[in-house]
Amino acid sequence: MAVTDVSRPDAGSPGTMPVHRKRSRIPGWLRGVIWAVIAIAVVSTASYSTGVAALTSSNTASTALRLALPILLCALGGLWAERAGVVNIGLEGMMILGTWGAAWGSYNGGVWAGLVAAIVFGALGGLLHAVATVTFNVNHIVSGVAINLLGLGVTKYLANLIFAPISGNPRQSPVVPKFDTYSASGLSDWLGDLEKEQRVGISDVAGILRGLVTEVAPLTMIAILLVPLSFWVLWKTRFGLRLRSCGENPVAAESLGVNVYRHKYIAMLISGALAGMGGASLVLLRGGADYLENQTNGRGYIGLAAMIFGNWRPGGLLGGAALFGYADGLQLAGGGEAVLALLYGAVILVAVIVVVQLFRRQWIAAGLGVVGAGVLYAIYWSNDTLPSDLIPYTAHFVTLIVLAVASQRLRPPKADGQPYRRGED
Amino acid sequence: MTSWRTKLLPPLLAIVFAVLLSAIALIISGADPLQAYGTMIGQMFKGSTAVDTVNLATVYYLSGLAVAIGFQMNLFNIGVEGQYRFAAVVAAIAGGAMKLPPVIHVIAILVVAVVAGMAYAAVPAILKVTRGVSEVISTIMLNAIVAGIIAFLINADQFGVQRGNNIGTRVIEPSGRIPGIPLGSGTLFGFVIIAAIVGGAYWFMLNRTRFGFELKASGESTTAAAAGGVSAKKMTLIAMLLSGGVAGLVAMPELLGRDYSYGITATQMYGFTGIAVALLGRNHPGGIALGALLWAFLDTSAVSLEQINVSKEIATIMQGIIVLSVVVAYEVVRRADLAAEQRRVGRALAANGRKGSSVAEGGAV
Amino acid sequence: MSTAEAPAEAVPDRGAPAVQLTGITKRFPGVVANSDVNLTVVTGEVHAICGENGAGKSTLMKILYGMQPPDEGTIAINGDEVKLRNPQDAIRAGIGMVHQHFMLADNLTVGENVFLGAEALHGIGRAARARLAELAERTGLHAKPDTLLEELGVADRQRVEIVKVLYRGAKIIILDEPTAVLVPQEVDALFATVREMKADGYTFLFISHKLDEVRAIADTVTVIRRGTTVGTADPKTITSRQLAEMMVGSELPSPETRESTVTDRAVLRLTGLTLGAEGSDRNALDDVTFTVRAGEVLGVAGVEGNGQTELVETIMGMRKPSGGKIELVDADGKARDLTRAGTLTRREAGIGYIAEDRTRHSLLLTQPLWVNRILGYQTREPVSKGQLLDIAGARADTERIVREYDVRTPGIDVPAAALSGGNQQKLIVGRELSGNPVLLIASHPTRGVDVGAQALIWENIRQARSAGLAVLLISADLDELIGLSDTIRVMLRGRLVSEADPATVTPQELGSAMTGAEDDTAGDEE
Amino acid sequence: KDSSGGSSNNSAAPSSGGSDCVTAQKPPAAPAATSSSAAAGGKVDGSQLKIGLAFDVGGRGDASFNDAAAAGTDKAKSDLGVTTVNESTASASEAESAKQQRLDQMASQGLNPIVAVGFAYADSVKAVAAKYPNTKFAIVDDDSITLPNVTPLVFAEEQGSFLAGVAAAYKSKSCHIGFVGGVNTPLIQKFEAGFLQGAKTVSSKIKIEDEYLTPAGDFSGFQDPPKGNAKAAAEIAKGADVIYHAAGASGKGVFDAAKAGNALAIGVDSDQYNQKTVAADKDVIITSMLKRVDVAVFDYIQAVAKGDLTVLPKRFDLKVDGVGYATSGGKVDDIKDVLDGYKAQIISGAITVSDKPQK
Ligand SMILES: Nc1ncnc2c1ncn2[C@@H]1O[C@H](COP(=O)(O)OP(=O)(O)OP(=O)(O)O)[C@@H](O)[C@H]1O
Ligand SMILES: Nc1ncnc2c1ncn2[C@@H]1O[C@H](COP(=O)(O)OP(=O)(O)OP(=O)(O)O)[C@@H](O)[C@H]1O
Ligand SMILES: [Mg+2]
Ligand SMILES: [Mg+2]
Repeated sequence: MAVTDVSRPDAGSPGTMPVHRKRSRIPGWLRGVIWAVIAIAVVSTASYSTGVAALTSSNTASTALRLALPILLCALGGLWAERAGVVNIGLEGMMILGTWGAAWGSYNGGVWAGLVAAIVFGALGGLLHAVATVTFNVNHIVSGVAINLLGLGVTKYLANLIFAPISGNPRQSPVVPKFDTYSASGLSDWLGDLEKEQRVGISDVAGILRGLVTEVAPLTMIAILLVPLSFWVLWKTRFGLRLRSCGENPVAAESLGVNVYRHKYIAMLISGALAGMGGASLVLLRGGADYLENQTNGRGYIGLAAMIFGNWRPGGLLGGAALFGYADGLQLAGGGEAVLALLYGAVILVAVIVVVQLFRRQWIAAGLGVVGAGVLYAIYWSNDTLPSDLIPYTAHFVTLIVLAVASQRLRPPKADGQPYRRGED
Repeated sequence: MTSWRTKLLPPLLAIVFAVLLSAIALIISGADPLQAYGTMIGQMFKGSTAVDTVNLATVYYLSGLAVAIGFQMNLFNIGVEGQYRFAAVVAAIAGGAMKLPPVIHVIAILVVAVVAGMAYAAVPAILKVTRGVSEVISTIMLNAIVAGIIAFLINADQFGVQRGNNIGTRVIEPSGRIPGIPLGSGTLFGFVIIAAIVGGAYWFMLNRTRFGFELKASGESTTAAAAGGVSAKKMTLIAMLLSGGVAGLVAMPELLGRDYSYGITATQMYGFTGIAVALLGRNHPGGIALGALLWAFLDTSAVSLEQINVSKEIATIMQGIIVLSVVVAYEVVRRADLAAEQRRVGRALAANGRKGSSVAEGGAV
Repeated sequence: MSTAEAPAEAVPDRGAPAVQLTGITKRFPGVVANSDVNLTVVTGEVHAICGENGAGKSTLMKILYGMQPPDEGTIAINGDEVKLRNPQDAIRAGIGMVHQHFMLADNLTVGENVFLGAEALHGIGRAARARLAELAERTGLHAKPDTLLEELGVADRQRVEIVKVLYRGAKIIILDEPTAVLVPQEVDALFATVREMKADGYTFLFISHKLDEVRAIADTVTVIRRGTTVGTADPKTITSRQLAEMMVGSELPSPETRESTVTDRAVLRLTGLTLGAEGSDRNALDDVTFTVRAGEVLGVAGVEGNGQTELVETIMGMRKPSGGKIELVDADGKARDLTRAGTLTRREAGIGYIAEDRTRHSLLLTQPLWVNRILGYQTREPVSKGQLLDIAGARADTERIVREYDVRTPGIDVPAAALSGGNQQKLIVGRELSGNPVLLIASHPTRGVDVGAQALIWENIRQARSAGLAVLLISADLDELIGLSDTIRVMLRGRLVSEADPATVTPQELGSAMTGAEDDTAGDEE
Repeated sequence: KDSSGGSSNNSAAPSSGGSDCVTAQKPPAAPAATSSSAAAGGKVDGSQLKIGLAFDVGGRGDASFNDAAAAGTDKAKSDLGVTTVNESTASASEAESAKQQRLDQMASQGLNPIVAVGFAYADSVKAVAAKYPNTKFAIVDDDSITLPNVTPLVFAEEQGSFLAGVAAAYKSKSCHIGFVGGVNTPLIQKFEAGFLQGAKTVSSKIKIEDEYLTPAGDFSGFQDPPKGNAKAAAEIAKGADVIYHAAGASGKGVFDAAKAGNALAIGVDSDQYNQKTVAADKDVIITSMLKRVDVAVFDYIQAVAKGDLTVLPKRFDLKVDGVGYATSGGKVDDIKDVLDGYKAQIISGAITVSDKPQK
């Protein structure tokens, strides 16, 4: 995906004047927190003014968490691959392999065996991608497309061979054990009481938090912990530095004694394993399917999108996955009414952005923001319901709109997707 | 000199490899590979399968071309899927509503389809050019959204008509249809000819026109192209629109040659197949044609495999293996050629004494 | 993992040479890059390696650094024969290399770039930073370890490269064309560091196309021609001319201008050109005003990163100025305002453009030469007719350029990437001088190009000038700038600060003016 | 159970408890069963028949209507002595031409009759049947083809769903029930329509959550248990305590949600109480709306064997037991008289059930 150049100013190439960016003093984690606070403030305001409780209900939050999980794991998988310079659009295929592995392992050895099997199956997909792209220098997209096909074909074949005799259905596995869920019960009850009080702000936050601490499966906790863990490994350890250097400038890395091939292989194994876990999160959580053909439904692609949305950073992709999961959870939990309320929230958000832009003296951006807010408000005001056929795609619309509104300065790894041959620079 | 070898050997190797690997899978699942392959090939000579294959390949071909146009500009247009479906439903609605004399009716529908495809491609194009939104994300989102738009449009409250349990657009009058070419027991889509023309135009545009040059230049190096007076943004916009325009044609062979209405049971995923086909064909119009035929052949053979109780997933597996092994084979052959070349230089050096003339040949100043 | 002790034990021992290469041969497809090379480098010396473009210098160094395996031959370090399978082996043997093209990752910080691969020494934490600070002090690197590399200028990048090598404890240091992008003062600083370290027992292999530099710093010179060593010389006694003859068998060219051909007719007129810089309060270009006349070469001197690139790209329409005017005056004296025009319009108006980074801005590397001939000319004869390309015309004209500009290539169907830098540059010069341009913008036209090709390019520019062409020349090679220009302007922080007379100014004076230091002693201040 | 019909007599008086929900009179008791399979009667020999069975996506084993069709041919094998049944299954997102090819190959192999399962086959059956006028075709869920050799096998899903609505209303304690549709197609709307009408017939004050997972054409709604789960959980969170689903494989998520939310659920198509893939949730499945594709397919084959297709009903409805409700688990035994009463009224024509949702 070397084309992102188009929109980027060619800063920093040798020979051009180095651009001294005013780097913000705010550390990344704090920015994440600020964003989260703004987001919660906006939705709770919208919830209060429109009277739609679903915007901040614990049910929405827990649904969002559930739906965000596979996306988050895939996005993490994408992160590991692309930080090492391998574009991975085979996430969907690796995820499918993971669903099969999860069902097979869980059926034969319980949930944890299922999780391990999903990881192994996903990693096998990653390994194949590594063999193709690293050893044979195959175009990363070609290989990814092939892996998506193979993931589908191989799991169908295996399901036919192994599941069909047990379940009687070639497209589905037998019922498999699922993860138990745990609640921080004291906390959960307390938050539940707070939520019921319907106090502005507090109840909203309580609702959201309660959704996040009630009936949580170990896999969910693991997935969320993997975000800071990925950050730590990739940015704070030697191994991570080496791995990232393969995505930035493999020739330089090799010239410093980094074994680029080995690091890319490891990255792809981890990437596949994470995508496989994403598959497991569809199979091993309550309310999910067992193995079911086509159940991934393009979530791997959404994961890839969440990663790009998150600017190839763990915190960012968490935000992307959360945004998608929230919008999807909201439309499922609250229906058209809630989506309309979300639109109201969008108006508030744009208004906030306009104020910020005015503060920064970005008159044009502020002007555009005013127009945008006006249009959104007009839609909100003039409609009682939105076309029901479009409601299921709320998350997709939201992602598009946020991308279009948020200013984009994407910074993919420099050598992402480029072939690397040792000794031929 | 070795061009035939570097061009043709890899795909052949890949097919052989895929056949061998699938044979193992077949044996494990208790099927007889020989019988399976026999059936796959034999079906081509039965009934109208050969014609069906070409018809299907026509659709894949157009989809592959649409994707390839984007690839030329280094744009990864996953959105062909959404664009062709959007164009199909809009063209079908327009075609069903229009009352025009024969040829003009067809042309009008095709124009609507192309424009609709472009319009849907314009969204990611504009987002990319003005806001820098990655076309990968935006087209993934738009592919999903198109399902909602189609459902909305063919809702009986809007433009849809219910037939049995199916809903679709109004049937296009005979004046708006493209007659097929009877061939054996089947009917070849008349659109095959249009697809061939589109392929030819694609080749000509890319290799003979200034625009094609600018497109390729921009795809290879935006910076060099910019210094040469080619605006990358403009090219991105145009390439995406062109890609969308061709995508708009993808559903037309079937719409105007067989179905005459676009409904909820219409086939999906042609756009994704197009990605694989374009990659197989290395973005070359001839290669894409071969890739499309191969893909269509594997698709139709899957149906026949079912008839002899062989799991048809084999066909999908073969498709995946072929895509992967074709490119691997290209790389292997490339490396073999390199090694051979190196040996050749070595021999020349040994024969000519120490100061091999080859240094100068290689371009040293 | 490598050990810090190993190189430290290599006490200067006059007996065993630091590096001994014997019978090194390396073949690439179609090319023999090195053929039976023998080289001996004594411990504690600066050993220069000279040769034309593509002679095989870089290849030889990459072999010594373990990046490419030799097909034949042996390597001995400090007397012990070693097998270098990868850079790690070389690093362990105490070898470090500063590459011709930067080997840095823009998105990583300075610290990360330095620590990468050598984390075993001091980790990536506090200890590592302390060591980095120590080395930065020694080499004059002032950037903080947390700065992103892309924010650094070229000289600092060069320093980071050297720090990288030192951080690994290398005792034998390869410098592959380290001075190509540096101004004289920076070169002096670098050389001072090199001399200091030499005194501490470090050994250097030094590659440069600038023969004066070679004679200034080196203790020994080895000349490579067409992949083989042709001899070793003492730089103290040999003249640049003799050295050049050893390299190419021809005379050392000089960029001296002959009689002036400057006319009164203005061709390019810039008035108050200003360009804002993203994320910075300072303008990248600030009120730049000058005129280039027909038959004149206007040289712009300046330390890299002071706005020359932006100037050129703004004139070419690749950046949009925030103020000011760009006008092109035709033969009748009618001015045409190009400020808002696109790049193509400007090219069609008769501007030729030799970009500073040929691989990024001038060539489609995977495309054959004749396709590259079309780039920038796609609307004009003889390579296109209307909306269609004229392929026969393009091929014929490429053949002409190859012939007239002595582009050494097996044919016009080879991809541009297969040509050596010098030949690529000759092709570009040939292209940009086709189609009767009225103005040529030449950015570092001979950077990294060997002496033979340099002479040819200079000659071509001079000829075009005497035929009435206006030339805007940007170069970091001050000899070239002084030799070719009719007028020299000095650029500092986006402004034209002073003017120099090429007839009288010395490179030293010019260098001072460029760095903004010692304004009083700078040459011919206005 | 307090929700039995008895309380409906004093529906005007508001009081607490689910029984208040039922506002309608309990229907008169049903007369003794009269209906039976259309082609019941003497033994028929089908050993000469070679049957082609073209499945929709999912195929044999999908525990839904494909499986039901397979059960029909299986029964034909055991009861009628049919020896040859060739099966072939559509794959997701296959091209229309693949469907035609499948039918064409079956016809050219001499299979007769050929049963196509699912309305997605409509265009293909139309095309291929015209090409093979001597081959008999049947198509499940579609009656848009008018060729003489094509027999439609369509169902009155709305009638069966009406009973599901009645059961839901009777079983709801909160007088609040829910429907989860998979994909918003005309076919699934029939389920929705009957369910809504049935519930509203029983209770004038019932609240009904009524939602789909995806719109027409996006068939992922039948494939996405997590979404079915989320949707059902949301309906339960809003207060619904009996959920009826017509969402294919997504139904599993609905059952899980019902179980987790202490609600009840109603299955669809087959008797899901006995279905292995949802066995963990069987205690919340009070009944299932049965769509007897097996009956239709068997009856059709039997009629073909007899050489008389006129005995087949135009629509497989409650009267011919083409649709119905399941009693496994005994959870609706207490309201069986109510259900049978409404069933009788529908059969008699006293109640007509609309196949379009009346909102
Ligand atoms: N990776 C490679 N693949 C193929 N040929 C190569 C490769 N690297 C170098 N060559 C060939 O080897 C020859 C020597 O190249 P080398 O880089 O060593 O030259 P050089 O002396 O460093 O030139 P310059 O002065 O331009 O740096 C070149 O002519 C080139 O054709
Ligand atoms: N894949 C390749 N095939 C053929 N020749 C190659 C290849 N890669 C590099 N070369 C040649 O190897 C030589 C050395 O490459 P290098 O990167 O050192 O460039 P260079 O000649 O030094 O260029 P410059 O003079 O611009 O610095 C070049 O002449 C280049 O043409
Ligand atoms: Mg070199
Ligand atoms: Mg060079």
